[in-house]
Amino acid sequence: MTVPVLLFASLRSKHGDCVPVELPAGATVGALKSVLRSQGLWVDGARVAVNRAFATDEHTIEQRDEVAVIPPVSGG
Amino acid sequence: MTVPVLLFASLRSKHGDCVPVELPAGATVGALKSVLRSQGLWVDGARVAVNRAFATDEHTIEQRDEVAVIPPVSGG
Amino acid sequence: MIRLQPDPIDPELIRRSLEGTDAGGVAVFCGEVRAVTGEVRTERVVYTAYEPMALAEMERLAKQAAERWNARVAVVHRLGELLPGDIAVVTAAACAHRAEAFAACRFLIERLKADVPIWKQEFGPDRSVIREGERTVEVESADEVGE
Amino acid sequence: MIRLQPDPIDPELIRRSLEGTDAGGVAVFCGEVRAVTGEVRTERVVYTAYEPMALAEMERLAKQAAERWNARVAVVHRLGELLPGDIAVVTAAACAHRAEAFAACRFLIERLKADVPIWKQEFGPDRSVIREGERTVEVESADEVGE
Repeated sequence: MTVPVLLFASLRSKHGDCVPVELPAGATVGALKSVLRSQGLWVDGARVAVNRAFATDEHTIEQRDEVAVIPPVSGG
Repeated sequence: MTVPVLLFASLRSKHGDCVPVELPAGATVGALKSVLRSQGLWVDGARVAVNRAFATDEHTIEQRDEVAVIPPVSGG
Repeated sequence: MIRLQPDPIDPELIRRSLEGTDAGGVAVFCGEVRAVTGEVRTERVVYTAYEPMALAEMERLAKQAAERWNARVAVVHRLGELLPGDIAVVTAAACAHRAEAFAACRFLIERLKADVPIWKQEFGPDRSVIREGERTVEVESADEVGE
Repeated sequence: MIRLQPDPIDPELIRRSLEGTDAGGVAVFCGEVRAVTGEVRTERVVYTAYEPMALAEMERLAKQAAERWNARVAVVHRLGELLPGDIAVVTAAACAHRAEAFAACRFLIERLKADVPIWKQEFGPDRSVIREGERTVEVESADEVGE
């Protein structure tokens, strides 16, 4: 399945707002992170959000999920 | 010497704004406290202020000092 | 800004008095008159102070906080009659970083409540008490302390 | 009050939104844009957010604080371009007692700075950086993140 992944902060400035990522059906967040790292779409300390909430590595990604890479935040 | 002693809070409501207290010359704050206690002009936890600052028992009171009994405070 | 005032306190005015482009954080504490304390209902309160000493103590605390946390600080207390919901006191601190701002603001209200000679008399439906620290002393008349 | 807003933040409006006669204390924290951080001068900053998630996280933190400290709380963050001295964020908590108000207010700003997906891009005299936690990432163009 192809999952659009939202990017923010330095990843957004380098790679744009959103990139399509190819994943096997039933892939976990952990698997997604491996793919993102191999494509340079990751920064130290980043977390993955699924449907607008931080997700653990074991979380299974569904086709329709809203997926985002959240670099360390700097609000406040 | 006679020293006017300012009163506040429950002491003021019972005994008025200010009472004259007779003290030997060179009396300390500790001696003043004994006199005040014997006259019922004291409450638990009170402190003595001399010239608008809290004073220790060893502090010597001068004729012209502004002396006050400060019951536990309740501002804020 | 160090003040004892009979008129209502404007916390925004106090915050603005601390503004500057070097402060990353401003912490403000507003103490308000509660309608109910424990099981006792309060209809109005009257704050009185040993004014010159209260101001001197407030200045002393402000100086301590300003030096210890490299802060700009404010301490303002209202005197006279207040109703539930009214602001009785504001302490505020502006610092480069938030931890210092919280620490300085907290220090000011804690020390004020311990050392600044101000007293609260509470008027309820059927009695009036003067607070002295944690204890309350019933007073017979409805006369206000020090008025 | 939980908000992300492009317009200037009014801390007094936020404090008023928490008013009530049951709260003895209200703690308010205002985070402001510093002109200088370390040795780096900032001329302007731009805050961007993953807005729907940021709001969801802010709601979650607010709910946690409200339950843990029996508090009424507010969290408001500004987005877009800000200048030094402008208020970027306000957290506030109203509680029966001051210790809880300070704790809840502090919790909100600490958790916001750790978990809410908002980022700051700083523009100085000769460079621009995006902050990611404690680290800065230089960006080549003057383009704003996410615009």
